[in-house]
Amino acid sequence: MAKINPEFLDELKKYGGNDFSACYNCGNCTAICSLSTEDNSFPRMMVRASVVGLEEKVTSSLDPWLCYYCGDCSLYCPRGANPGELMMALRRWLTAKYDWTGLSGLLYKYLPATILAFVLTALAVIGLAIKLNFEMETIMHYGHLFEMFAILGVFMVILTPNLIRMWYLVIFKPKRNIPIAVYFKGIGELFIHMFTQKRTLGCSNSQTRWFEHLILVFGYLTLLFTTVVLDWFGTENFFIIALGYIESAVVFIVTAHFMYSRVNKDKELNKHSQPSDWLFVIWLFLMGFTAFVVRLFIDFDLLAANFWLYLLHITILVQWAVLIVPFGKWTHFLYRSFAMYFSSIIQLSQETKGK
Amino acid sequence: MASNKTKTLNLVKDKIQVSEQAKQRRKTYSAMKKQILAALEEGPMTLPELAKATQLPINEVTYYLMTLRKYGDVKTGEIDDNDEFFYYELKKQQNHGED
Amino acid sequence: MPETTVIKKQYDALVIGGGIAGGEAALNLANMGFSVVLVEKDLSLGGKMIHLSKVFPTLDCAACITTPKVSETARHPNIKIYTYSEVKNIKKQSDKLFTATVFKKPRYVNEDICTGCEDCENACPVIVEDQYQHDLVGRKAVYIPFSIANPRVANIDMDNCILCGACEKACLAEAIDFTQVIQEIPIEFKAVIVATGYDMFDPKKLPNYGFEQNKNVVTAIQMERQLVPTRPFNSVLRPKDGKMPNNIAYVLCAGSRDETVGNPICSQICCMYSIKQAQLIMGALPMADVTIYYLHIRAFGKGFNEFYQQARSMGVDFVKGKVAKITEKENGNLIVRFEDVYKGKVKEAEHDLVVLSTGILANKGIVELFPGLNLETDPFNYVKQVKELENPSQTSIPGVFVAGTASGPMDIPDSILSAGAASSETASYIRRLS
Amino acid sequence: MKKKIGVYICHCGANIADHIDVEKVRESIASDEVVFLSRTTMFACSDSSQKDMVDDIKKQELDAIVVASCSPKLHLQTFRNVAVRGGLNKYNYVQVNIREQGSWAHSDTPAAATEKAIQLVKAGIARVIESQELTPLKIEAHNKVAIIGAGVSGLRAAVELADMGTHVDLIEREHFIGGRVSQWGQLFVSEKNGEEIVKKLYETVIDHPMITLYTGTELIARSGSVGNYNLQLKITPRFVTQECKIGAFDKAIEICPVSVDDEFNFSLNKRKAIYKNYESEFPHIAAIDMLNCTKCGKCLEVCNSINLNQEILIENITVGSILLSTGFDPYEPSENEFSYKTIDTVITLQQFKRLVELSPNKLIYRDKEIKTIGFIYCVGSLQIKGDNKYCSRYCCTSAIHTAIQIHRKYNIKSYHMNRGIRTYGKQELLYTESSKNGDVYVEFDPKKEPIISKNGKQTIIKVVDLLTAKEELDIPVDLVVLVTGMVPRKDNSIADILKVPIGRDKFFNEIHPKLRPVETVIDGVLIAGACQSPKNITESLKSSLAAASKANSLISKGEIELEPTLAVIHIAQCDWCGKCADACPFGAILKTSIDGKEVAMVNNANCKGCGMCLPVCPTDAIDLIGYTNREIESMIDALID
Amino acid sequence: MSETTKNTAIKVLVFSTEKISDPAIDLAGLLKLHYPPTVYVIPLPCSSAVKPKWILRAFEKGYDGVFIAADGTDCSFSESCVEKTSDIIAQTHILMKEKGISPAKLKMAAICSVCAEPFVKHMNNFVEELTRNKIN
Repeated sequence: MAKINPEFLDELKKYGGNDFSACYNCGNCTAICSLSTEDNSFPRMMVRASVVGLEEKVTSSLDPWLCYYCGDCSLYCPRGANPGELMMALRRWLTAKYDWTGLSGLLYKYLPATILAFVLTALAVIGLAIKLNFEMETIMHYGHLFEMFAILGVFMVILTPNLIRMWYLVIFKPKRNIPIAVYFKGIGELFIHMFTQKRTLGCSNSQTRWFEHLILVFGYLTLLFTTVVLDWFGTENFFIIALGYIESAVVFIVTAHFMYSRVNKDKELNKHSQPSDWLFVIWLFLMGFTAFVVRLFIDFDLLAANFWLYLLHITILVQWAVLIVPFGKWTHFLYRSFAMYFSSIIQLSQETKGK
Repeated sequence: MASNKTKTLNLVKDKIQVSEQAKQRRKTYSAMKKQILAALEEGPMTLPELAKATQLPINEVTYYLMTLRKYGDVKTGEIDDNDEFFYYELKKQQNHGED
Repeated sequence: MPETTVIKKQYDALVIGGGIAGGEAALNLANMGFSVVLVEKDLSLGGKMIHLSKVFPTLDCAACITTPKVSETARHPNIKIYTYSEVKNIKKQSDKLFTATVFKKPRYVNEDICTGCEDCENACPVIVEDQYQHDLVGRKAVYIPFSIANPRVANIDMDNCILCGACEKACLAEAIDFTQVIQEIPIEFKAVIVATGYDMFDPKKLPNYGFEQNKNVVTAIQMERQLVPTRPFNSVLRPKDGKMPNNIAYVLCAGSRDETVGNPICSQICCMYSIKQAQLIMGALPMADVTIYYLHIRAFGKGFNEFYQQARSMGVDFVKGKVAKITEKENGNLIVRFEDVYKGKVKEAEHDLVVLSTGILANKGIVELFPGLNLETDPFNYVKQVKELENPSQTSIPGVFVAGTASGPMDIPDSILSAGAASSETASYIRRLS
Repeated sequence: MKKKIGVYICHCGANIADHIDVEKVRESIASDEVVFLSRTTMFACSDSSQKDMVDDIKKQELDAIVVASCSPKLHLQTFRNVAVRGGLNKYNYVQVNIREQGSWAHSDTPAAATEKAIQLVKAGIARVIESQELTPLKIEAHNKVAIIGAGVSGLRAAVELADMGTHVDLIEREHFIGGRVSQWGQLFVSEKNGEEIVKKLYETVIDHPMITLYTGTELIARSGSVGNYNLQLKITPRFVTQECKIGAFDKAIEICPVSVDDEFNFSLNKRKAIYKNYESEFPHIAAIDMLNCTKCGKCLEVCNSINLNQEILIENITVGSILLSTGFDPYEPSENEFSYKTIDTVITLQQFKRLVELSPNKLIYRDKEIKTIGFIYCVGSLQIKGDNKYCSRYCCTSAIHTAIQIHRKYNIKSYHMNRGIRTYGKQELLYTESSKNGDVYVEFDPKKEPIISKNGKQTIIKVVDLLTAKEELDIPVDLVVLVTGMVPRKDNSIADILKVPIGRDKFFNEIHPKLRPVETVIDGVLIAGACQSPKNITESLKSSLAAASKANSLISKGEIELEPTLAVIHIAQCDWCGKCADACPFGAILKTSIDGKEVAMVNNANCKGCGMCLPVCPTDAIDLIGYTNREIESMIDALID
Repeated sequence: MSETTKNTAIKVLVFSTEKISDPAIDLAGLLKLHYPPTVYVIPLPCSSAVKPKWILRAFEKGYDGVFIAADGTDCSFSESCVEKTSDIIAQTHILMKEKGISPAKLKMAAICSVCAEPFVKHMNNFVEELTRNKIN
């Protein structure tokens, strides 16, 4: 017996789910989806649960994460109900649901809150810079320190508890008893998906999309590693410097292409961008781009004269690290991977039970 | 009488252009007809057999065979043992006048 | 018919379209004593209905209902008929009178002399896809449209004629006349009934169904032809390889209730005609399984739901779910992919023949018949009924009425009623003029 | 005299030929010496076949023809016309039914079906030999139609007929006209509401010199037949002679002590014995419901137009044709059907629509403001257990249209428990609109109906949703609306009076849904609107207009041709005993004296050709034309030969 | 084969009525409801028009049974139809007895215009009954 939440439909609209109540349940979206299988049929059931108000069903579901938004479902939806975009909205909503701080939901739902948060972080950075009298060395030192602590902090304080919440909602609460051994058995999946996103290949549209995504992930992660661990901005090592250049270039070029697609709306998945989507690509682009230019300025000895540039870079970095990574679209990267992991261990445990 | 018979065509023959498409259709039909009827000389055949015998795409064989059937060159025989394909055979030219 | 043809320039009413609605409307008016000119663009009267097998829910044969009506219309002394003709330039001469021109296209056969003996057809060496069998089989370049056509006379398809003269030699009645040209006949009338019918949706607009590439995917109208006595094949067969199908799928809402093809409305007849065909197939091929993939069964008319239940009890399998993709296998069988909605699972099923229950669309180009007069249409190009709850046949032009599917999807009983209403409103309109 | 007879046997495509060896039938009768020619044909009814038959009759100088094909109900007239075009008398034609009573009935036994067909054709030949040339009877037709029921169908047909020059007696049982449509507010496909539609029609009717309106009037008896129906009307007075002065009427209502359920509002509220259903109702005069009036006389004190002594009148009218537009009743759920009448928050769609009409700003029912609504569809339609197997056609659209209205008017969210939405045609757009508004459509299995319960003040619908893979949902709502379908009128005594056939669904039955959808087997009695089957307003109007044109073409010429099927007396055998006169239901047989002998005589104008007089005659002195001893006996013989 | 059936099969003559029971018999065919093919139908305007002498003639000629598919209360001519048809049956029964014909060979039932199924049931039962009696 399922309780329904009559407000759920309106709630999802705030997360960018539009038109989905037009659904007349023909199942075309599920049948056209190249990732949908008999054991794992979506997205119609998610659309249905959203319309009816079966909040629990959505909360405990991994389906939204299993979708990589090729857009076929929306393109061929006979009622224009846009199931693909609803899946996107559900991912936002789930992100908010997993987030113990509640900030995610606030940022997704209210654009002014997002803007305010960005302005405040920027002011904090500038305030700190003023306090440090714009001393380049110190600020760069603090900047580097910040990077290290931010990563650790966000992981420990926000993301790990959120992942536990995710586990609680999709595995523990729905009483899916999974033996410990299975958790280990499936761990490989987690990393494979985290780094390769190989599931995208099953999507009907392009291989280029998967490739772009793949090199972006690699570019981003290695850039992170290069700046934080190898201290790209501080190093003299030619090899590391070159590596950083390549990585940052990959990040801003790929994101630039993403932005171009979104502006042109050339594909179904690019038709309905939300502010959170824009923020994610723009900031990623800016990060890569400013990092590239900062290092360039360092190499040409121009940074001291153009210190504002570093400040800009660090501001973007801070905003990225304290807003987008813990509360924004960045989390998709993590939740998707864990969703694949959870999904595979659920399946594994069912298989063992079956035997 | 006989001289009158082609009269109207002669009046317009120079004015109307015969389309390439029409010429092609005529050619294809007579070629198909020839091949299908020749193959059926060997005895009744099902459509897959006929396609194999004539080395023609099966959907085209079906279309032309059914047309030949409509115009009385071919008639339907028994169905095969699997109840899947009918045999088609040549219709013996009989004297006209029968309904 | 020579016994009735009195060429008269002025009529009480013009009926555009000689299908079942136009015919009924013309007959009603003629029976009330009005003179009617009926213009049909096709070679025969009878519209779409004359080509159907049996009609739901009574399962009586369409020809048995249509042909008597058609011959009654054709013979009526108050009705002048132009087939294979188009009416254009309908204009208002005054508040009380319309003028127009009928363009009578040449058949290149003298209608009055032709006996419909088919000698010319047998002599012709050119084969063209038979449009009356929906391209399943060929016809000649000179041909009798179909066996129960009215008038049952030959016609030369000049686009495909090679001018060999064989037909003219074969015709003992000397009815072939290559010198025919388009005839323009000016007419005057007081009122118009638009009964131009509908168009079938073109399934090529649904790329995922692969109509044309997948030869064993047919439209329902092609299946309909396979079920009539004058069918294209010797039995119900697959068009690709002539195999007798034993597992047939119907895909409903192909081109209806679908915003992606710009036709969000329900076509109103496809559910019922598919259910009817399923029953007929089970009669014709007792071993065959029939599956109907549907969204909602629209069995709303008198006796319709009972008919639907009858199909269920006969063993027709009804599966709720829209077929999203059809792919052909090597052996010509087809894989349909759909979600079994009641189970919530994606499935694939193999069928050896798939029938697309295509929807219906408005017949375009009606508006252009009335230059300078604003004939309003609804967003789907159907003629707009401007006072639907008062005068259901009234259009935006005074004196112009609409009957049958020209105003929206409709089944046969509704078309007949609509034609009855149109003739009634037309009659009182004409009487009010004088 | 030997007749030259032509026999045609129809394949009817495959309908006959699949089960009957048509050629064998032809061969077995071809040798009969009276059979001059025999042919088979693919479609006897096709124009070319008809043409061939006409040619045959003319060239071969045939005296009579037999066509063995489908039921004479379909094509008797068609082939009679063929006979006439060939120059024969149309009664020198016999149709043999080898389809409905041959190939189709015996498709399981083709050999025997062929045998039967041979016998039937032989009997047909035997009969046609005995057939006589007859001339149809012409009877005078009154160019006047009685329309029973002044709902929109009746009103619209009346206007149309009057415009076409036919007189109309428009007869309404209630004191007010407009029928069901006047009860509905905003209508689908129109900016106008029900009241406005009715108002416009009423004004046209009342001003039209060709229309006489009777309210409070019932048809109680009928005699005569097509062209000349005599109807007896019972006119119940309204006891109010003209409209009371404005204040006076309100006062009369105030002081009237009688309070009864207001049926116009489906018992949502009460009304007095003196009443009007709504302010601007037509006719504009109030009426007193004498069934409930106590004749206390209080109203007389405030309004001097009231006369409680008015009496019931009986009036006779003569018309040429009768058009029935008696409409429908909404299905009344039985007690406890979906908790109807046992849970107070359960009402019917019709009640709900009235409630919406009566609630301008907020929707309040039983002192509670309504925020969410659950609609339950197919109540009384598509029944599994009950008798109503049919779909009521209008209810899906009506409920969805109402849901859109209440969303717009009061921002109410609705849940629709349905069995597959049937918004056919352009009505689909309403379904889309409602879905987009956020209304939720839940599909249930008819074998697992939703259960309504009450938890404190909260009404809960428990339903298993097929679209969510059978998830059981608990839906909290403020009001449950049962989407009740259409059923035939409860009081359908009119069918008995007019002998109109009733179909499987208990609605009036047409002759043929496609060929003759507004005619009944009773000549001159037509049906229009929802009394024939469930219909929406547009569909009702179309059928009423179609019926109007049929009625007009039937009677407007002043005379009608009738079958010359009449009883004839063989004077020589008749010894007047009077038994035939007693048996005749139409009083068509009289005593007369011919050459001093007392014999019976048939009044042709009254004889309807039923033949009831035949078996009672002790001397077998009566024959029925077309069914004479010779004809029937020759058939009896031929069938077993 | 047909020759043998012809001689042994039970033959039934049905008097139907054009507006009421005949449509039902047609409907039976339309619905492909089967009844014995040796049932022959002669339609009349009304079931109260059947002359007893026709029935007797039928028995004389060798029919095994006669069935009157009566209008019943649906009769469009007169309400007295039921009564009148019953009278005809009663009267004929007497005449049959005189001639030594079993009264079980003449039956009637009201068949409404949509009573296709009841008609078929009546025919099957009647023929079965007549067969039993004939064998015995």
